[in-house]
Amino acid sequence: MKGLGFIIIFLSSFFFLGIITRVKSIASGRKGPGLFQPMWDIFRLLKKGTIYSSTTSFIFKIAPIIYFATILSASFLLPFHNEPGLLSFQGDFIAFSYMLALGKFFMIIAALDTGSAFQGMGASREALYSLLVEPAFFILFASFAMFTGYTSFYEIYNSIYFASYIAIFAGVLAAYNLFQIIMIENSRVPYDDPKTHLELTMIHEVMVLDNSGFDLALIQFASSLKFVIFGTLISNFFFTPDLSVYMGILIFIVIQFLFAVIVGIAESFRARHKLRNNNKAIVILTPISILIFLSMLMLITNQI
Amino acid sequence: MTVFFIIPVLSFLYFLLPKKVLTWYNLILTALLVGISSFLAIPVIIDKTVFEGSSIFTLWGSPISVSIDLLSAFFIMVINITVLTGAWFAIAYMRLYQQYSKVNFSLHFFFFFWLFYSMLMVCMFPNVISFLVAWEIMSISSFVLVIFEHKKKEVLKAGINYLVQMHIGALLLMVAFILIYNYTGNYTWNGLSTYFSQNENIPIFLLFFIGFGIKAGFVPFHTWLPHAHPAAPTHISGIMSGVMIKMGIYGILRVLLHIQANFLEIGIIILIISAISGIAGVGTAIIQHDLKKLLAYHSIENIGIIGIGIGVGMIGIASENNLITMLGFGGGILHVLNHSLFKSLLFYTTGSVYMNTHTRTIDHLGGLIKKMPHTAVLFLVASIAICGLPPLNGFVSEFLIYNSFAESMISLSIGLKILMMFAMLSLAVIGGLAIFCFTKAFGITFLGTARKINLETVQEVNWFTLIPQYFILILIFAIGLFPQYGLNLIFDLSGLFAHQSFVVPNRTISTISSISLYSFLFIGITILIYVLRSISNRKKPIETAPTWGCAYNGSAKNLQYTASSYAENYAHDMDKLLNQKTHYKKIKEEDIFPQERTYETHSESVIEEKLYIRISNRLQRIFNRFAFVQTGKTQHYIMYMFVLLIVLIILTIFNVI
Amino acid sequence: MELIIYIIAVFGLAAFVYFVRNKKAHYIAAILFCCVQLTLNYLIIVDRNVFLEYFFKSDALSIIFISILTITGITTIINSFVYFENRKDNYFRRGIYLASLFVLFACMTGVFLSDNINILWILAEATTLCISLLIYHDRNEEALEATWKYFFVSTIGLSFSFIGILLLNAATNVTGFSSLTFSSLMAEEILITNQFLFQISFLLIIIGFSVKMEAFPLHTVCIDAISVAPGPVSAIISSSLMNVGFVSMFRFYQIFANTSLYPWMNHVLLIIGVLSLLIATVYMLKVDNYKRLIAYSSIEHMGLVTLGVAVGGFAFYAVILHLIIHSFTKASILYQTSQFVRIFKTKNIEGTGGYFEMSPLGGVIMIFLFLIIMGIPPSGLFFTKLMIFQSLIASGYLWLVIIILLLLVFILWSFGKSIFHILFLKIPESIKENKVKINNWEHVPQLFLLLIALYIGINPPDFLSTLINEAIQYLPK
Amino acid sequence: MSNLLIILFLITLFYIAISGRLFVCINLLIVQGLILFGVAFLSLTEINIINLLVVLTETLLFKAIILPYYIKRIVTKNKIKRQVSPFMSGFSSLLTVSLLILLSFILGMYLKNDQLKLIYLTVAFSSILTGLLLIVSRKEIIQHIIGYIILENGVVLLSFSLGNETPMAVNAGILLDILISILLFGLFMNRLSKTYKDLDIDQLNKLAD
Repeated sequence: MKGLGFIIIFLSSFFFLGIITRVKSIASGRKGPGLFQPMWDIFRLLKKGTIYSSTTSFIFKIAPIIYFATILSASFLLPFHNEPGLLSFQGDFIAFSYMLALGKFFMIIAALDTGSAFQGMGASREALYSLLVEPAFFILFASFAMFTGYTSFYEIYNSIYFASYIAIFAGVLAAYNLFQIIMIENSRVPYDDPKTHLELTMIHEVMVLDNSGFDLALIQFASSLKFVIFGTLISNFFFTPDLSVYMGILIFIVIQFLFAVIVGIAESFRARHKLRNNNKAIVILTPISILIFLSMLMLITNQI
Repeated sequence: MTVFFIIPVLSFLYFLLPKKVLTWYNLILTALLVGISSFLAIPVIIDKTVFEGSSIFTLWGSPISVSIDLLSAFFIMVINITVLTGAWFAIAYMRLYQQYSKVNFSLHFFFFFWLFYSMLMVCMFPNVISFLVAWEIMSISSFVLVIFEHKKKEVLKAGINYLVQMHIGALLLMVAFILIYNYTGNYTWNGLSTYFSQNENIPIFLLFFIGFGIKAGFVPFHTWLPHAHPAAPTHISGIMSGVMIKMGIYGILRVLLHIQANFLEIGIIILIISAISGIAGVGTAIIQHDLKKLLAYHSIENIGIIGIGIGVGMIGIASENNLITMLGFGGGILHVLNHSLFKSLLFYTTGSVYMNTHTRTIDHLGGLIKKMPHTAVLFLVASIAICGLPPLNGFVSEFLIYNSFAESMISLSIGLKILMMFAMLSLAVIGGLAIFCFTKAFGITFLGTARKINLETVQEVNWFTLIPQYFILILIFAIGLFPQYGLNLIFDLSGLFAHQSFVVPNRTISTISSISLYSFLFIGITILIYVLRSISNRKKPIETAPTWGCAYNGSAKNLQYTASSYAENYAHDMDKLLNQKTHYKKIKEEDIFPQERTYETHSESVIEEKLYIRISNRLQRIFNRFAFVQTGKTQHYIMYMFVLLIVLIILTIFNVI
Repeated sequence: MELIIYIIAVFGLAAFVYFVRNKKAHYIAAILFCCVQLTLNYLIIVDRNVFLEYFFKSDALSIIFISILTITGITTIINSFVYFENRKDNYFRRGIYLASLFVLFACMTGVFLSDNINILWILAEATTLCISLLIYHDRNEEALEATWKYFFVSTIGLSFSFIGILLLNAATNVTGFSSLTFSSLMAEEILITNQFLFQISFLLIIIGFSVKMEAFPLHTVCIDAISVAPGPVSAIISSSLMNVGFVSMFRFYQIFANTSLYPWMNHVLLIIGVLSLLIATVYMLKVDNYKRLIAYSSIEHMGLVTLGVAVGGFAFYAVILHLIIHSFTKASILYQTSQFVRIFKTKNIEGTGGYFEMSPLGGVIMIFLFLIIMGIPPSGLFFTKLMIFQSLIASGYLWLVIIILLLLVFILWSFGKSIFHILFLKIPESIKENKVKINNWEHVPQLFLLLIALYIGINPPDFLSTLINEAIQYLPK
Repeated sequence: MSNLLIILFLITLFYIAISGRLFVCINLLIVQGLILFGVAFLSLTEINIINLLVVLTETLLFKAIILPYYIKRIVTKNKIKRQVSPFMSGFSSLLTVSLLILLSFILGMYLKNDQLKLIYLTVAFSSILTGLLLIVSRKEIIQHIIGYIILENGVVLLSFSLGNETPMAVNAGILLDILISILLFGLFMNRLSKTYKDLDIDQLNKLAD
C-alpha cells in the first residue's frame, strides 16, 4: 500500500492545472478549455522536436530533467492517509525542502545558461524569492515537529490534532502561511502571474523562455505536480486515524479540488504585487511562522 | 616517529635543487610526509587507541612529546588530503609565475612544507609551549606564502595585516596558557582540565575562543580572511581556507574537551557567534565580484556552520541529551571534513580559471563551460555541495545539524527551544543565501557568453592537473552517497566531548542510511528520465538557434546579466548593512551624446571599517600625543632626566612607590 | 698579570693602527686584536679567578657578557673592513676608527670585569669617549651633531651617576684605598643607615646609566648616535654598549637586592621600563628612517628587560637570555642596515625596496632576523617574553601585561611594515641603473650570528644555563 | 676657613647666573678654580702626598688656567658674540638660583651624615643645579660648556667632602675632568665652531622625529 499515495498524487496532478484554468475562465465569464487541456498541451509538447539555443551548454539540457526528478522524489516523502510515503525518516521535511531547492538551483543556472537578459532577470528573482521563503517553511514544520514531538512528515501528521482555540488560531495561521508558500513556490498570483505577457515582469515563466519540446513538457508537468504535492501537505491534516482507504482517497481528491478552486478564485480576483514589494511580502511569512511556533510553544507548555 | 622528526632536513633541499624540479620535489616530499603521518594516524582511527611518543629533538632541554588521539588523527587525515591535492595542483599553477626568481620559488615551497608540517605538529603536540611554537610557525609560513606576489603593494599590505592579526591571536593564547600555568604549574593540555575543574570556566574559555577564533575567522575576528585569500596563490588559498583555518576549530574543540562546567553558557556563546558569522559571511559573499574574495567569505560562513554544530553539541552536553550531542558535534565535525573538500576544490577550479583568463572578476568572465567542461563540472559539483544540497556531502552534515535542532526543539526547555528555532532560522537563511550566491558564481562565471575575456585563448587544464580535483570529487560523492559507513567515526569523535562513549541509536543509523537510499533513488530517476528523453528524442528534429532575445537579434553579449545586476535586488534592500560602494558617473543634463560609462559596485567589510580601523586610528592618535620627546634639543633631553629624577624623588619621599 | 698584558697589547695595537697607515698593517692588527680578545676570553672562562688585580674580578655575569662582546666584536671588525672598502675611506680615518674600536673593546671588557665601583664608572666614561670618536667617523654635519649630543648628554648623565656613587661612598662607610667593591658590598649585609641617601644614590646611578642602557630618560641621544654612526658602530652601540649599561645597572641592583630597598627599587625599574616601552612604540609608529626604527626597537627590548628585572622570579633568567639573543640579533640586523644604506643611498624607508631581489640570501637572513627580533617562534625571545610575562602576571600585573601586549602588536605592525617594504617591494627607479652588487660572503657573519641566536633560543645549552643561574644566584627567588 | 671659601663659591654662582657678559662668566670660572684649589689645599689633609699633588695641579692648572684660557681663545678666534642671551631676566634667574640653593639645602638636610658635611652638600648641589640651569636656559653652546664646567666644579667640591676617606673617588672625578676637557676642546669646539657660525643650539636639531 505504500505506493498508493504516490500513485494518487501522480494521477491527481493531471487535472489540477485544468481545474485552475477552468475556474479562472468561468470567473472571468468565459467558457474556458477542458479540464485536461493542460495535459494535452504537455502531451503535444512531448511529441514535438526541440530547439536549443546556440549559447547553451549541457546544463541547459539536463536542468529540466533534474528539476522534474527532484519534484518527483520530493513526492516520495509525502505520507498519504495513514501510510508513510515510499521513504520516511527523521527530519525528512528538511530533505524535502532541500530537494526542491536543488531543482530550483538547476532551473536558475539553466536560465543563466541561455545568456539572455530576461532569463537572468527571472533567475535572480526566483533565487531571491526561494531564499526568502525557505526559513518560513522550515520554521513552520519545525513548529509542527516541536508540537508533535516527531520530526518526520508521517509521524507529524499522524499525531497532530487541533483541540483548543489557540490551536485553531495556530492552524489557521499555518494554513495561511502554507498557502502563501505554495503560491510562491509555484510562482502564482500575487507573487507572479503565469499568464502575463510582459517578460520584464515575469519570474518563473521567463526562466523557461528558451525551453521547448520534451524539456518544456517536463517543466510544466513538474509545476503541476508541485502544486499537488503542496496540496497533499494541506490535505494530510484532514486524515483522522480511523478512516478507510477509500474515504481517504475521496477526502484527498475533494481537498485537492477545493484547493485548486481556491487558487483559481484567488488568482482571478486578485492583482499581483509590485515586484519591489514582493520581497517584503515574502519576508513577512517568516515572522508569521515564528508566531505559529510561539503559539505552539504555548500549547505544549500548557499541556505539559 | 623518528622519521617524522627527521623529515624537515629534506626541506632545506628546496634551496639547492634547480627551479624546474622544485614543484615535483615538493609533491614527492608532501606525499612522503602524508604517508608518514597517515601511518601514525590511521591506526589510531581504526583501533581507537592513543598514540604516545617522544622525539629525538628537544625544546629547552626537554624532548618534544607527541600524542595523537582520535581528534588529532581525524584532523591529521583532513590536512593530509587537502595538502596533497594542493601540492599536486601547485605543479600546474606555479607555471603562472615563471618570471619569478628561483629563490622566490625555493622560499615558497620551503614554507609550503613548513606550513604542512606545522599543521601536523599543531595536531600532535600535547605540550602547550611546543603547541604555541608550532602554531606560530604555522602563521609565519602561511604569511610568507601569502605574500608570494610581494611586488604588489596591496598583497604586502594584506600579508602584514594577516601577520599582525595572527600575532594578536597567539598572544591571547599565550596569556591564557600563562594564566593556567600559574595556577596549575603544568604546561600540557591536561593542565586545562585541572584548572577548569577548580576555577571559573568562562573567562579563560573566552580568551581561548578569541585566540583560536581569529585563526578560524569567526565574525568579528574575520577581517584578515577576505584580504589574505585573494592575495595568496590559489593552491595556498585552497589549503589555508580548506584546513588552516580549521586549526582554529581544532583548538576550540581541544579546549572544549577539558571544559568542566558552564557547558550551557559556552554552548550558547558559540552558537550565537557562529550563527552571526554564518549569516554575515554568506550575506557579504553575495555582493563580492572577486571570485576568491567570494570564496573567502564563504569560508567564514562554513566556519559558522561548524560552530553552530559545536554549539548545539555543547548545549546537548549541558542538558545531558546524548542524541543532541552526537548530532551536533557529529554535524560540525563532519562539516570540517566536507568543507575542506569542496572549498579546496572550489579554489583549485578558480585557479584553473585564473590560469587561463588572468582575471578573477566575475563580471569579466562567462561562457567558460564550452572551453573548460571539466573545470565547470567540478565547480558545479562543489557549489552544489557547499550549498548543502542533496545528494552531496554538504547535505549530510547540514542534515545532521538540522536534526539536532529538531531534537533539541522537542526535548529541551522553552528558552532553548526558542534559541534553537532561531538557530534553525539562521541555518535556513544561510542555505538560501548560499544557493543565491553560488548560482551567481557558477552561472555568471561559466555560463552564458564571455563578457570581457576572449574565449579563444582559453583551454581546459591538462588531465594531470585534473586528477586531484577529480579525486576530491569522488570523495564528495562518496560521503554524500554512503554517509552511513563513516558514521561511527564521527559519533565516536563527538563521544569524546560528552566524556563517554555512547551507542548510536538505530533510528539515527536508519535515518542516515535512508538518506543515502533517497539520494540513490533521486539519481536513478534522473537517469531514467534522461534515458526516456533520449529515446523519445531519437527520431525528432533537434535544432540550434540563437537565444530568443524577445525579438531583439543583436549580440546578447553585453545584455547579459552580470554579477552586480544579479545581486542587485538582494543588495538593494540591505545597502546599509553591506556598505556597498557604487562607482558610477551620472549622466548630466547637458551632454546630449553621453560617453561610454561603466557601473561597478564593491563592498568594504563593515566591521573592519567601522570597528578596527577606527580603533587603531584612535590609538595611534593617542600615541602621537606622547611623541614630544625627540625634539632634537639637548636642553630638553637633560630636562627629562632632571624632571624624572625630581618626580621619582618626590614619589619616594611621599612613599608612593 | 694577564690583564695588564692584555691592556698593553690593546693599546699597543691601537697605537700601531694609528701610526702605521696602510691596509696590510690594519688587517694584521685587526687579526692580532681578535686573537688577544679571544685569548683573554678563553682565560677568563677556563679559570675564573686567574690574575686580576683587586680592581677586577670575573664572575658568571662578566663571562657571559664578555663572550658576547668577543663574538659581536669580531663580526664588527669584519664588517668594519667591509665598510671601509666600500667607502674608500682614507687610512687616517681608518686608523682612528680602529684604534678607538680596540680601546672601546678594552674598556667594555673592563666594565664587565671591574669589581670596583669607581673603576667601573671611569671605564664606562671612557667608553663614551671612544664611541664618540667612532660615531664621528663619517665627518659630516649630521655625524658632528649626533656626536656632540651623545657626548654632551652622556657625560652629564654619567656625572650624575658619579654623584650617586659619591653618595654611595659616603653612605657605606667603607674606607681604604680599594674602597668600594661589589663583592664586598654583596658579601657583608650592608646596613641601611640613612635609607633616603641610598635611594637618592640609586636613582642617580640608574638615571645616569640609562644613557648606556638606552632606556628612558636618556635614550634620546642613543637614537641619534645609532641612526648616524656607521653600521658596525651602531651594532656595537645597541648590542655590547647596551650590555655595559645593563651590567652596571644590574650590579648596583644586586647590591641592594637583599636589603629593604628591594620593592622600592623594583617599582622604580618598573616605571622606567614601561616608559621606555611606551616611548619606543610611539616613535616606531612615527619614524620613517629605518635605522632610527631599529634603534627604537632596542629601546623597546631594554624596556622589556627592565620590566623583567623589576618583577624578578623566572624573569631574571629570561632577562639575561633575552639580552644575549638580542645582542646577536640586533647586531646582525644593523650590519644588514649598513648594506641597505649602501644600496639605497638613503635611510628613508620610502626610498627603499626590492632588497630581496638584489641579494636573496641577505633577504632570507633578514626575514629570520625579523622573526627573531619580534619574538616570533622559533625565536628565543618568544620564550623569554613568555617567562617575563609569566612572572609579571604571577606578581599581579595582568593589566600591565595587556597594555604591553597592545604596544607589542603595534610594534610588530610598524616594524613589519618597514622591513617588508625594504625587502619586498619594487626596486625604486632611482637605483634601477647602477645597482650595487652585494657579495654573498658579506652575509657570512650575520648568518653565523643568526644561527647562534636560533640555537640558543631553541635549546639553551647547559653550560649557558648554569652560568646564567650562577649570575643570578644572589638575587631573591 | 674652608667654609668661608665655600660661601664665596656660592656667591660666584649668583654672579654667574645674572652676569650678562660672557667674559665675566669665564673670569668667574677662574675664581671658582682658585677657590677649589684653596678648598682642596685646606680640607684634603689626610690623603697621601701624590694624590694631593694631583688634585692641586688639576684644580689649579685645568680649572683656573687652561680651561678659561681655552674658552677665551675660542671666543676670540671664532668671533662669538660676547653678549649672553638668557631667556629669563636677571632678576628671575637670581630668584631661581636662590630657590635652587634652598632646594639643595633641604636635600642636604636629608642627606647629611658624619662624612657629608651640610655646607659641602648644599654648595655642591647648588652649583650642580646652577650648571643645569645654565645648560637648560641658555642657547649658545659656549654657555652650555660653561654650565657643564660649573656642574663639574660642584661634583669635585662634593668629592672633596669625602676625599679623605675615599681619595679614589676624587681621583676618578679629576680623571674625568681631564679626559672630558681634552676631548671637548681638542676635538669639538673647533669642529663645531667651524661648522656652525655663532654656536647656537637651534642649529643642532637636524636629528629629531
